[in-house]
Amino acid sequence: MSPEMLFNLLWKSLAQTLQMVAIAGVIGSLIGLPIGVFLATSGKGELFPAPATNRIIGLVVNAARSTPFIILVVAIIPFTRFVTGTSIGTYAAIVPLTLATIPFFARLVEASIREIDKGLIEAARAMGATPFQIVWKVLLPEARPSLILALTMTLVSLIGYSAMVGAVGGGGLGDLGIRYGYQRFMPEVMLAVVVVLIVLVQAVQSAGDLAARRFDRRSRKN
Amino acid sequence: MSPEMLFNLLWKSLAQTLQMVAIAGVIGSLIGLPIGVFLATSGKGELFPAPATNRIIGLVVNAARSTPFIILVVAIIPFTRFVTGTSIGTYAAIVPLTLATIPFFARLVEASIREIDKGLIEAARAMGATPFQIVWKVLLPEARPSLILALTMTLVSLIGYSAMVGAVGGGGLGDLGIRYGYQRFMPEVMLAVVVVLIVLVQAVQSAGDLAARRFDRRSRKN
Amino acid sequence: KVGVTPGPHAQIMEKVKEVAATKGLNIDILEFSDYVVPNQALADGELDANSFQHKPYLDNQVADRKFALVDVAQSVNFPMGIYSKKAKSLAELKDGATIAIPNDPTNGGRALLILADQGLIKVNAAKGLKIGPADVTENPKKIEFAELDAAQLPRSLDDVDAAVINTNYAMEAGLNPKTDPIGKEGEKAPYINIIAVKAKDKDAAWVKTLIESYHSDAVKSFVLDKFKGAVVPAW
Amino acid sequence: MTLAEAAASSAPSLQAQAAPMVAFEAVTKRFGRAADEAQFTALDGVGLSVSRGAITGIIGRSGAGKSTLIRLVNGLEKATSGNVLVDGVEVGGLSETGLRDLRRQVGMIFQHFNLLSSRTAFDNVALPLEIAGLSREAIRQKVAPLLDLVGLGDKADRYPAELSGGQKQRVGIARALATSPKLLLSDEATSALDPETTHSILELLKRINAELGLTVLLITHEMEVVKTIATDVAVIDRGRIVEAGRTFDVFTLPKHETTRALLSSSLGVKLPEWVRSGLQPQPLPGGRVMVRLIFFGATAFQPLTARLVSEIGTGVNIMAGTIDEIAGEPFGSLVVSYSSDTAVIQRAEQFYTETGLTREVLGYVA
Amino acid sequence: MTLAEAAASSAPSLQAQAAPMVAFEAVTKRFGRAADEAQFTALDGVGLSVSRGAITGIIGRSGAGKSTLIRLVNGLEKATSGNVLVDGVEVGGLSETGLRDLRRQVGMIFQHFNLLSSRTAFDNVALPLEIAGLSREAIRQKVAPLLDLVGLGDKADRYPAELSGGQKQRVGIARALATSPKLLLSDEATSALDPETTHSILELLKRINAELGLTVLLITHEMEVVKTIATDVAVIDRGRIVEAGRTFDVFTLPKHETTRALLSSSLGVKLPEWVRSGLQPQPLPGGRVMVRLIFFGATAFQPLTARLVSEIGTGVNIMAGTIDEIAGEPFGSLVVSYSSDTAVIQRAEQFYTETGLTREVLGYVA
Ligand SMILES: Nc1ncnc2c1ncn2[C@@H]1O[C@H](COP(=O)(O)OP(=O)(O)OP(=O)(O)O)[C@@H](O)[C@H]1O
Ligand SMILES: Nc1ncnc2c1ncn2[C@@H]1O[C@H](COP(=O)(O)OP(=O)(O)OP(=O)(O)O)[C@@H](O)[C@H]1O
Ligand SMILES: [Mg+2]
Ligand SMILES: [Mg+2]
Repeated sequence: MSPEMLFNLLWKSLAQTLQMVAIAGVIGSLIGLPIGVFLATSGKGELFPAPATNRIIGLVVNAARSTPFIILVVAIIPFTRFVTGTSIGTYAAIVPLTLATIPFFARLVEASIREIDKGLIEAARAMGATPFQIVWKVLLPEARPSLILALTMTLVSLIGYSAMVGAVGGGGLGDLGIRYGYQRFMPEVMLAVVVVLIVLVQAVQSAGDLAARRFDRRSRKN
Repeated sequence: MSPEMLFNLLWKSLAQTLQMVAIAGVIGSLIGLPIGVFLATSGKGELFPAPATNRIIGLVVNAARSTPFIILVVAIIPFTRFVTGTSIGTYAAIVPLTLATIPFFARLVEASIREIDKGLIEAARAMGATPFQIVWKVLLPEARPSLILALTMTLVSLIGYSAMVGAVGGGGLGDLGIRYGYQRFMPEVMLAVVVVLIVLVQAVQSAGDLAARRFDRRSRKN
Repeated sequence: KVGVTPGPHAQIMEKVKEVAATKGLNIDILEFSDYVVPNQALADGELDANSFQHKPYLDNQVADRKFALVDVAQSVNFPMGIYSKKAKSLAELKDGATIAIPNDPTNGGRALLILADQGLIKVNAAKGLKIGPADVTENPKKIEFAELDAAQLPRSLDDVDAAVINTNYAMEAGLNPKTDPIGKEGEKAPYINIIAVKAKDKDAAWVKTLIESYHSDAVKSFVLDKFKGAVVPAW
Repeated sequence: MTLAEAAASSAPSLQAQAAPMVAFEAVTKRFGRAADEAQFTALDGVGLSVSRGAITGIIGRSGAGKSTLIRLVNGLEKATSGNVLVDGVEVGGLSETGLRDLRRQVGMIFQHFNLLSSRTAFDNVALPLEIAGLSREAIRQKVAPLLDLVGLGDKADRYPAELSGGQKQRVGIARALATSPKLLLSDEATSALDPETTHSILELLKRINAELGLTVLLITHEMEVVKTIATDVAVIDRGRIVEAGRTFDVFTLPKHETTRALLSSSLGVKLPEWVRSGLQPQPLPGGRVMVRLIFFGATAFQPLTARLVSEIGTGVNIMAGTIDEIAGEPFGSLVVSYSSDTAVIQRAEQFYTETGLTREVLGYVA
Repeated sequence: MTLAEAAASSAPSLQAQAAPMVAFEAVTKRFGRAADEAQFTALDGVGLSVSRGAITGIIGRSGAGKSTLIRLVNGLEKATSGNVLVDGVEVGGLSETGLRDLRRQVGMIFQHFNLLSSRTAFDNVALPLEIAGLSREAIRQKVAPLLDLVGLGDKADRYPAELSGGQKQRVGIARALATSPKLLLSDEATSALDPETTHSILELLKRINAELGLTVLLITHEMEVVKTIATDVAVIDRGRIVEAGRTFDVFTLPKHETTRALLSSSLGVKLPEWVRSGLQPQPLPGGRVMVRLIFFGATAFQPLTARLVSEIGTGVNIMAGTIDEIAGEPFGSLVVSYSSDTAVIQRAEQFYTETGLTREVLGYVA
């Protein structure tokens, strides 16, 4: 393959990956966030107890996480078509990616929220804060560094997942690497793809680390 | 397919999944744990600063996380054969699964450790604790609930990953679902597989939640 | 130890196993949901034979990766067909139509060759069988290609104008490979699957038994009965 | 009497009289599961009533149940049995919404501050106002002067991690006062503050109490603080209220062992260790008795001394004396020693009876 | 003098004399990045020397830099400039290993306890011993009595979340003492404790100090604590040491404004607010002067009073008087008022000079 062609392919695939990861990442985490918060706060004896709903949502989340990605892709084809008008291509791939992101991020959010000092929640309750206010003004800001790390984790995993959407013609870097580099045995493509992926993941991770650190006000002391 | 055959297949695949997840989970987290701890504690101005090594390990972890799983599987075939004597089958599948688990768990561990109150680390340092003692006696015990959740997260993700080891004939539930349900168009197998997977994931999650709660001594107050 | 891919190859080999058992040959079937690993494993000596690929693919792999593998017998053929839910014939396909083809290199190339056969496109003949959408030289109808997983193709018929589908997937998805296709693969197509072994095992006794078992009547009737034309015995 | 030990069983009668701001009725609080062996009774049949507009100090040994007690008031802890009434409303029976309304009128200063690490000092103080739904502008106009009042005007933009212990505590104080609550629960609000800053914070509380009628329930280990600010005081010991009443009464004449123990180092007159340790419980032949006299009102103790000397004779030795002030009321105390001779003691006792002086025998020395 | 203000520049000379346990030499500590506008100078050229075996109190307003100061001693904070010497070794120059060795000999009680939430009270106290590598058995033999000493024998198996504030603090104290350190850094170790528990903790420290020669550096806001236990005291104000010396000297005759402000409420004799507020800085015609007299030694003030009256005349009014004890040394103080007539004042002054009495004019009243 000519370097120029390779470059074009890489470029196009990178664009597809970015598109998929960005859209699935944003939508997935926007939906995953409240679910995660709910999971963390609605247990028995927690902030706004609703143990039954909590159990059910937990089950749904687990169900979504248990289903192998390719099966998930197939299972939701009607839904995908409903949303994007088609079941193939990059846009269609975003739907199952988003659906896979939601429970993943939700669980990470849940773990982050659980780490927050109970005393702070108590302080907010003592001020007469509504559960919504507690979430908005205490839990989310206090968990911010840890949520940013969770988002980073999710985006990186999403980049990994996006390699699997070749099945529905989603394209992207991972698919390029598998189809050209691996199946058609073009090591130079594989290498190029892996290098671009590493750079991409590294960029996401560094940005996440930096942001998390910037928002961390708990540094020292006494 | 006869119910009996289906049952046998499910049973065998479940055994394979359990085997893969258990071994890859245990080894992967045993290796991922120190890496995660190192990542969390060796940054600039941290517990035992080694920013250069930190950067390098971070890069390796990211590289491992960026590589699409199937490419990883093939790339490490020589290594896999060295370890297990073969590059195909359930045992062989455990090697790439472990390798995928390590960076995943390491990042989660890193995030957990970062959440620990800096005052506690300071207290241990004031006692003249060695970095190793701080890790062993402060960081790990204090992060225990959060580490257990991270392990849960990892095991569930691992169950998901294990669906991809069909490439090297690893078998397991996910692969069964894909082979029969997806490629042979047998929805009943797909359904059965998904149900078993949900039960499995639910069990792992519940056990993890319970353990995390049991070890959480931070409940109330003042 | 025989490596196969999930689906018909696996199902047929299970039957072969039964037959071979009566001839004193024990077959251990390993399923791979991948096209590269079974050859790699065979070349590495972890498998004794595999049955999942056609001759052009093997040749390709041997050329690319220097595997010391040879084909010892033909097995079955999976004819491909062009299916559509929107067009009754190829001629009805509009300009700019989307056609889905498999995204694995051999089946993808094969699908393109079928389309070329039908006169829809022209492809770079110099590249032989190993072609992709990039090798299409003439595309008067400005057809768009969607490369999908082979098993995904029947599921995508609602979203594309046509799809080139392996008959086994088409059939299992409820399509009728006799009546539904708007275009079929020519009989002369070289894509007959083969059984491959290591070059040094070429003349081994067990290979003969394996081939005998495969080419037995029991297997033939099983294939005909089970796949109703979607898989055609090549012996 | 503004504060009463509402007997565990006969509490209701009290309510009718005065409508106290806070009333505990036979409140018991146990920690741990009911079936559990390791269950711990932190509060045991507590009855207590806090008047509107009063500043009530709660004192007791470490672990006595003070924090638990005030946490019951705004429902952060639920009583195992008994009722906690705030403004006549049973806290335990409130819905989440009702509890929320109540809490918005109750400020709380936590023993461990509980500041949000993600918010600056300013924003921490602003939090309850945001919760109450005030506008940005209104918040700024409330927070800035409050921070100035607690001496943190220049630290408004600092995060808690950049503040000293006492600065954090003052942020907590400002936060609790931000919404102009009608009831303030304060858990050792000045323990991390130096005497001077403590003084200014107490002045602030006093002023708000006087001007806006704020009721304060105040836990402290500093008797000085109680003396300065509390109109009433309750003493809690191992989960029980052992003494309660007007601060002046309790401090001048503590009845319970625990109260005495807590006050011992801060009573109006302190005897140095070397004197105290020499005290004997029984008269020694030819020895002396040491007596503490208490007299009320804003007079110097000069005339009293003179009269005492003239009554008992020159054998009177004045050990110490001071004029003190408890909850704004002055009182004097004088420690004297004289012969433990029966005749002398009789003369003295007669003098006390005549003048209405309160005396406490501290002990006997050789 | 056991504690000296080591002048910022001329410190080295002191070292030779006594080999202090801790010496600060022109120590400055700034927070925030060097280039930053918002940089804050927490310590500014601090010089201070702490003798071996001394108990040194550090007092100062909230935010003065006390915590920062003691955190420099075990290297939790690094000085921006200047040297901190512990046992003659420059802390800033130590390697990680060297620092570790040092820290194992230094106990620290944190203002915010810093207990491990995952360990019981027992295990928290055991932590430094585990770190020092003691055997399980040896640990048990050390921890159990320590917990008893701080009154938590029955809470050994409780987790910090199940302990009250003061109980947590006592766990922190036991933990700091567990390794029998040679130097104890205590940051408001008794602020969450009631007077009685405080007293017993101070007795414990005193005993260890006497028996094992433990050097203690003790931050506190309770002047009572300093008076009871500290042999020396240093006063820090906005990052500078403004006064330092023997506790008795500093407390009886505080020189700096800040010291006076901090001590005002806890000096030997307290004047009630209504008296203090009436004090004027200038004599009023026909008015009176109010004077505080200090006399040393374990005598009652009776004879003094008598002599004073006979010298100055009956116009002397004794406002208050007490015998107090600072760092074990008794001293008396007496507040008197008499005519601000020049003649009377002269007589009085002459009397003071003759008898060597220290007097401080508090103010003038009508
Ligand atoms: N990380 C930091 N960034 C900026 N300023 C800081 C930081 N840490 C402390 N300070 C400031 O340094 C000063 C001294 O703090 P320090 O904790 O030593 O006070 P302190 O004397 O212990 O007060 P307190 O009695 O209230 O505990 C305070 O004004 C504080 O705001
Ligand atoms: N969650 C809990 N589980 C078991 N015991 C508890 C729990 N919380 C508190 N206690 C116990 O209840 C008692 C009262 O605690 P509380 O915090 O009310 O004491 P306090 O009077 O505020 O003490 P301090 O002055 O030390 O803060 C203590 O002995 C404590 O150990
Ligand atoms: Mg308390
Ligand atoms: Mg401090």
